[in-house]
Amino acid sequence: MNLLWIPLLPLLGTLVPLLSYRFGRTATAALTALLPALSLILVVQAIPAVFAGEALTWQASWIPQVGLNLAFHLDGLALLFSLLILGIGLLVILYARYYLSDNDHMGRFYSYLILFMTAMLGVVLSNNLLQLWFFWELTSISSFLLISFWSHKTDARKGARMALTITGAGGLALLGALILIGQTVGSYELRTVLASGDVLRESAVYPVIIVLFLLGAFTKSAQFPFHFWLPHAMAAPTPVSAYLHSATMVKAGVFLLARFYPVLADTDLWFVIVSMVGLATLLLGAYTALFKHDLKGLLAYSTISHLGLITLLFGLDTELAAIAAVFHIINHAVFKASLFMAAGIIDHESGSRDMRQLNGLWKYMPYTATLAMVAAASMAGVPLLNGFLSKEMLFAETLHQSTLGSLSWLIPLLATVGGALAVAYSLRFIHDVFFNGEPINLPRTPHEPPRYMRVPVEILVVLCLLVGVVPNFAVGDLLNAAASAVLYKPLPDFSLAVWHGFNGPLLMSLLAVAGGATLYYNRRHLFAFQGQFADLDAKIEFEKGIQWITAKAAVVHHWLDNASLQRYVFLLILFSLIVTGWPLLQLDHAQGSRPPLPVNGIVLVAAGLLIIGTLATVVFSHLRLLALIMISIVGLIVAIAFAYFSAPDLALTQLSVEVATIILFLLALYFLPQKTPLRDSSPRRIVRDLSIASLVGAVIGTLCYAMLTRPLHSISEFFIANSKTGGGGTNVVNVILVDFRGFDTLGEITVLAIAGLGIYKLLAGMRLYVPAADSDGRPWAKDKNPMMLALISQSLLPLALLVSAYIFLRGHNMPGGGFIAGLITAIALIQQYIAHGVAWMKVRLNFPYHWLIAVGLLLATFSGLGSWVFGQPFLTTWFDYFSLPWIGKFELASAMVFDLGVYFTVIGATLLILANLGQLTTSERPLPGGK
Amino acid sequence: MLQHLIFFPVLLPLLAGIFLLLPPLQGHVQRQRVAVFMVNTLLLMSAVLLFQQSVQHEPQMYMMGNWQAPFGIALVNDKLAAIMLLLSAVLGFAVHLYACAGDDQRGPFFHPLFMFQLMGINGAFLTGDVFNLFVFFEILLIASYSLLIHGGGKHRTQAAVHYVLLNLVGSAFFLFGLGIIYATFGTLNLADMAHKAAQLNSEDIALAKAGGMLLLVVFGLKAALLPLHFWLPRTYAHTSTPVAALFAIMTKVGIYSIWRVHTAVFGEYGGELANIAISWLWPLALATLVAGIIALLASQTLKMLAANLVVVSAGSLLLTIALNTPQATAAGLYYLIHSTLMAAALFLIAGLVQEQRGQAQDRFVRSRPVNQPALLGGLFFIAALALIGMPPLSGFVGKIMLLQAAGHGADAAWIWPPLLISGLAALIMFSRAGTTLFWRVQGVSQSQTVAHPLQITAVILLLLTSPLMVIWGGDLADMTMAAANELHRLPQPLTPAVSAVQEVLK
Amino acid sequence: MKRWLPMPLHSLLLLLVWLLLNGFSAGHFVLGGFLAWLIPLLTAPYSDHQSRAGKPLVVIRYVLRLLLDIVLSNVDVARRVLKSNQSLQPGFVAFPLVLTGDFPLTVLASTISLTPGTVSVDFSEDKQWLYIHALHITDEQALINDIKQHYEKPLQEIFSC
Amino acid sequence: MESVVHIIVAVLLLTGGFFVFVGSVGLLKLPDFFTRLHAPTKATTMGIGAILLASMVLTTMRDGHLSIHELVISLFLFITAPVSAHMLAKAALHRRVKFLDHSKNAQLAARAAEQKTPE
Amino acid sequence: METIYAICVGIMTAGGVFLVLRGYTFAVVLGLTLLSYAVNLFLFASGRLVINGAAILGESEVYADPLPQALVLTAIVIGFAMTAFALILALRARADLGNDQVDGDND
Amino acid sequence: MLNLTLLQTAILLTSVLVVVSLILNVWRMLRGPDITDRILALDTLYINSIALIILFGLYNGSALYFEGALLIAMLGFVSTAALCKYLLRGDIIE
Ligand code: NA
Ligand code: NA
Repeated sequence: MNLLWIPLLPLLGTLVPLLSYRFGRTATAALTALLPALSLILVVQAIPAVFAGEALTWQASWIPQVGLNLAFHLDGLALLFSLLILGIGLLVILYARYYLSDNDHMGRFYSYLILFMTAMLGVVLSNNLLQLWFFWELTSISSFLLISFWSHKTDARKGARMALTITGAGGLALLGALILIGQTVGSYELRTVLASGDVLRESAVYPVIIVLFLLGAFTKSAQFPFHFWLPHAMAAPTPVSAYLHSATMVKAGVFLLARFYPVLADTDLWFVIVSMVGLATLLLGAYTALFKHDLKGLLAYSTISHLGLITLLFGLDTELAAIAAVFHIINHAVFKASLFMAAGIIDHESGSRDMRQLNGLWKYMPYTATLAMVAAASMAGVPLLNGFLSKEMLFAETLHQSTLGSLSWLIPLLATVGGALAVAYSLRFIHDVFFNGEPINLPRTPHEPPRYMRVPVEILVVLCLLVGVVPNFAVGDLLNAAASAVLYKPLPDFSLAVWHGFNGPLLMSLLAVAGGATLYYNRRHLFAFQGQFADLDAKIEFEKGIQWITAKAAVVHHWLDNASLQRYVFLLILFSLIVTGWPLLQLDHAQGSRPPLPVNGIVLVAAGLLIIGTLATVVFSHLRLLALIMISIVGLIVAIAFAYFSAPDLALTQLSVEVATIILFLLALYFLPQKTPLRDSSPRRIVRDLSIASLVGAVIGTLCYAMLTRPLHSISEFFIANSKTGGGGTNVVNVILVDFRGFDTLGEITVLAIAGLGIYKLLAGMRLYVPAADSDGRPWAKDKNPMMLALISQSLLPLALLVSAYIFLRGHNMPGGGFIAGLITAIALIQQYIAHGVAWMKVRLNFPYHWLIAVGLLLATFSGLGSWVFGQPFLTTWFDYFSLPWIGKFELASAMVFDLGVYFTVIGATLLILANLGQLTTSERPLPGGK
Repeated sequence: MLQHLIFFPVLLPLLAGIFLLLPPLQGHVQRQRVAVFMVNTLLLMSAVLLFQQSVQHEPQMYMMGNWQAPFGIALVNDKLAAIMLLLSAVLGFAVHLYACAGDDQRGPFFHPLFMFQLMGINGAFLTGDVFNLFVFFEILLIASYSLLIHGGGKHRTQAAVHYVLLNLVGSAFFLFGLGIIYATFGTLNLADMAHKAAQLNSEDIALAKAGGMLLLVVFGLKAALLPLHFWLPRTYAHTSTPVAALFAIMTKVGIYSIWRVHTAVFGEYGGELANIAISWLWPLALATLVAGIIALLASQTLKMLAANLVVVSAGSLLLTIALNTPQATAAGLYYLIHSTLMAAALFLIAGLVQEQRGQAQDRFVRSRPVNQPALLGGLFFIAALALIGMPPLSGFVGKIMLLQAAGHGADAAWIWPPLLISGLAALIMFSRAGTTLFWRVQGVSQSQTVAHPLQITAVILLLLTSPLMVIWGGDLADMTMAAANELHRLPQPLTPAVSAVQEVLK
Repeated sequence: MKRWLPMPLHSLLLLLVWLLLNGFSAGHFVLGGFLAWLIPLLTAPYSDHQSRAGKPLVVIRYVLRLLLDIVLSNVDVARRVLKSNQSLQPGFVAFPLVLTGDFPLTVLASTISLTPGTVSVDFSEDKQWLYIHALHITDEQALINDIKQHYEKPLQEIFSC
Repeated sequence: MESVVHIIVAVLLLTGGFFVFVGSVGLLKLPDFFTRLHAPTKATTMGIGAILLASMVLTTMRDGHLSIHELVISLFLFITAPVSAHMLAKAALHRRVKFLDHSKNAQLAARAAEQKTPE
Repeated sequence: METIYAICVGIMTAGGVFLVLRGYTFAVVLGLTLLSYAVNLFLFASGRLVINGAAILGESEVYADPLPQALVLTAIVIGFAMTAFALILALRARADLGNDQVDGDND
Repeated sequence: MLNLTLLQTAILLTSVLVVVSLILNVWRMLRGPDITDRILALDTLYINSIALIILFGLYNGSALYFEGALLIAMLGFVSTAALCKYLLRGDIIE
């Protein structure tokens, strides 16, 4: 048999209800039950083998790199849990058929339920740590869906969220623990891990593992102090409570304790933590249960208490305690599921779960009452019922342990107190609901439920009796198999007899019963005592906690991030300063070995003017036009510097870009305030900025100096050597631009093109205030297009075009090229715009500029693609020299087509940017006289 | 034709962008949509082919202009690049589908800009030249500036002002850095740099370090490294939905560049320049993660939540870089793919929620229900699971890989808590977001808006990648490990590359 | 003719400039010729102020005269600049125009700006007056007459208006 | 021959430099905007012209063939300088820039600024 | 010479950085322009300084490194595109946000 | 030899004159007082820098500086015109 089918069938089963819910409730339930039932049959089939001590396994590779494989194994423990999950699951399916109303989406409900079932099966069957975690988290997710099933109810939403948050957090801790285990052991295979207990216990990370691991287990099984989510998960429909919060999900936590008992237990750390937490949970749960008026609330706290009990058993340092724990897992699942279902029936048939309203139901539903009373008696630990047996074992083990050293006597004492409390709340459950006078203001007259709604309860109660009377026959083998899987070694002797004679445990039981009865009899005082304390609603507290966290996070976040660009830029600059300044501190001497060039007066003066221009720009930055004029000096001198330092192409480019930039700034300045308010920044801010600016300047200056004074060995010799022969041009810079690194240039003009498009986008639909006067309040001059300017501009246009043709054509061999030529043409055209206005130009230059951009880009790209025809990579150039009579020798090169593309793109983009901005301003200008 | 395959991820969107500006495509919505759809399909196909090539061969080069490296610009298709290209193709494909439901009509030039954006991203992934990387950065930046403002609006403009100005300063630093790099290395080719790093003149070492660190600043700015990440959440949250989803890959370009430059060039074999960024990255990545978690917890809208998750994932990724082992890089790569696609999906879902929730948009407040609660709720749920890192979706594999990559020494002690807490914070926020947005409702939906089939398709397409990444997690893990190994070893010396060119051209 | 060679004078000028830029060679004559033909063709729409110039001899005389005046003007301005500025008597002059047409007026205004001690400031709206700023005015009327005699008259002759 | 050319060139250069200098001195020294406007528009144009002429002579001699492309620069300057001056003067009039109190016909400035005919 | 060059670059950088830190878009864009001049000079300097050695074959004996020049050229063009975009974005911000402060109205 | 020195001296002397002119121009730019004065100074600065570039060319015996000078001559005018138009109309392209 393939073990994979056991979880796989229910997984496929999640689809069944979604597909079948239209066929009616009974059909849906029946069809839904089908695949889990098959799965159960498979499990049952495997029983003989497991009882014989075999562990069935199945494995497939999944993500072995992280240690995650699809691996299942079925040993005694897994068998026990599989039976519980599938058995009780099927009963819950049947029960829910009657519980859910017509308003509830049955398909969805069953689907979630089966998904949960799959997840649980996955957890218990996993033979891989990471796969175990995988299913573990799936239980959290599917239980979230189930708890929040009535999502319109606030309680359901909040309860589900809380459960998910707590169990999710635990899941993360568990993941950490499992990875640590896997890394320590060197394998994520559970079998291997189980055999490596010593390695783990001796590892330095063992305490970390324990803490993380227990966080996972305790949150899931609602152990103190993480218990508070469980009662609020009762907002779920009762079948969910019966399933998740009695038999399965909360048991996943104790399953984990059982599963890893062989490797993680057996240290003081484990025993102390686990037993103390278990004991605290046991007492707190039992005590609180007593005061709950809500039937499900009582059961919820009782569940917490019993989970504490099981945990306590795993925390006692005797082997029999672990066996008792396994036994109680079974017993608790059986009686608690039946109690939840009974509570659901009561709720369903009477319309209330409040024990202050519910009284004397015995008269109305004697049969259900009987069932509930038997189950409750089991919960209280009454002899001849299953609950009694495991509780008796607990009492026995508390007497044999020495977990807390000299304080170990506390444990039996407190366990007895817990037993008394259990008796008390069980009594309350029975007396308060079924007797204690007449019902008060019930929404409906209670009556017995439909026949088949009772069946699951009947079955479970029969099981309680069966186990209670003939334990060995009922669960002996199962318990043996499960317990040996937990201990991972031969079992010590133990007996499941009903009667062990008069002994300590029995005395404790009697004490518990007597104490419980007394407690219940005196409940009025107790309730009055408890009434003094304000009720803490965990849900509200939890929400408050979350809100506190988010609020604090918001405070810290706003402190960190004040949404100010000034701070962002400051941080960017400061950060750059630090990370660049740091290595610079290791620079022994800034000056390198390259001989410096001599200085001359002209250069000194130019540098002085450059510095003056820079400072003036900064000083006058609040007088914007003035700053613009000042920065022009800087641009001009930079251009001259390029020319001086043997970069004529750069000088030309810088000059033309400079003018285009000035025009751009002027266009923009029309709409911006002419001046920045003087109180722009506080003096402190100015000082801070000045300091950091100077530091950055110093660092960059030093870097620049260090760079300049060091010798350079670069790849450039290749370009100089191959420019003429390989690229067909003597202007190496241009050949680099259109050939060696033409790809950069293609990218560069693409940037220009995109900028044009983006600016067009920015301008679309822009509404701006248009000043009717300049900043001094002077109305604008009336002469729109001064005649001389217009006339001279248009006369210069042909000349400018000729010059740009000149610059373009010689670019390959002399300074120049497509980019500069394009800018000259564009500026000459912009000059026409300035001189004549948009309307005049519109008649003459009427096509969308982005076409020009596209054509330019297309030319450049296609000139590059041309080389494909010759089987060469993109942008491989071709050139040759020709000779014509009369005209002489001349060169043709494919790079010129590329450069032509550059030329057109530059014109298109520049016009798109500048002319469109100009156009905008015109269309937005108010009509004379105002409108 | 196939010998030029490496160039396709750049060429196709470039050509498409150009033709979209010209008749007969220009001005025709449907034609533009179909055209871009076809180009995206082609991009996907070429990415798949390149991916196959990268698996089967050593890294392949495409030499622009047929100039041999390091003199010409090389496009390099290695496993890392191929994975990133595939990622961008999938993302682009899905996001474009979503945009075609109507977002593309909220301003001019959406389609060409979209293409140019992809061109920039793909170029950055492919280029083997550090200055060319700058150029492609600028292409993707200018396209992102333009896309960011798509649709207009006050918040978008404000976000754009911050994003653009900050990145312009960043670009300036990029150039400072490149200047130093060239001044010391004398070359621009990344592989060549990697070889020269160890042989650098001793008097140039400090300089080269400064240059390398400047590049880290620039890449960190893109990758959302604290303290340079503050711009990100608002920018992403305020831009239009498809653009935000596309931007999910932008931080990854930063991460990728750090890999290319600081893991490969200034990496193990860098002599005195080895691992210059690592000691800085350690605390900063951690701090990024923590700041991301705090911001995550402070999120007030779904888009903001998604944006802050981007920061969290950036922090996690930067941590993998700080770990500086092939295993960590492989983990990071897996996590990168997952987080990109899922964050994008979440942005798209947030957009759908915004559209259907009226005034309340995607704010976490009680409001009228969305028009299609089951559909949107379901999609949200899946995305949330993936992003929290819960099974059965890809996030959990990523999380396991990250945790394992940290080893279990002191590194893990630093990395594990924030990593685990980030998952918890996401869990808290998603459960809060989901229950509020879909369940905490009053009245009936007033919105008649129904999610367009294309929008749904896009979201499902993205979400579908997550289970696939789990099902074929083994193969993917192999692939990321191989890519990481390729990245961490010293690249082939450039001389044999000449023959590689000829091989490509055969 | 007009359609295919819209501005022959411009073309000639462009060819000349091309040859100045590139040197006088057969190849450049062809290339320059092509450009000198193409560019006016493209830019013809941008030239709407067409004025026909005639009398080449007068033009040459005018240009030579202008060149000489420019030199003189510079010497004059240099002297005034370097001398003490106390003695300066700057001022505005309104010059009554006889000349008409945008191009001739522009030439006149430019000429005035390039020559001794005067700068054209602006035209009146009706283009009947040209306002001039002079660096040093001794005799206003003499200045006006001088301009009329030396520049406006020849321009009238050249543009026949 | 060569020395003669050099002497010519030197004279041209120094003349040009002188005028450039004078123009700038005027720009600095003259008392109001309108007087300052005279200096650079003329002196500088002339100065550049002389320097360009020097360049033409020298390169022609050096290269052995006629090199007069500097003429194009002069051409540009001579065409544009008056327009620049005109635009500057217009702007100054418009802005009512102060001029010397004892300027003759000061009232004309206001008329000119409005492009009206003189009264 | 190198000292002077470096000082100029440093001062321009400082000026640019100072302006970039201001609160008004215009000042920031102005600062970016200034910064980009500094950047271009810096990038140019990576090829070292050579006088009268333009990389035009046959024009001189020692050539300046042509590669940084080509890079600077690309940088200038891209810088222009970016400045244009930033400036118009500043306008857009003025239109949409009603003021020209980088962080919107902080009052 | 003597003549060459003569030439160089002339070039240097002229350069000094031009450079001093540049200083004076910037001085005027800083002083204003009106914005028109500053624009005038900028225009002059542009034109004077033509002289400077031509002088570089002469000194180095290189023709590569010519285009720079040509461009300044063309573009200086554009920028002056645009600045003046701005003062006059605010909107330079209308
Ligand atoms: Na306008
Ligand atoms: Na005059």
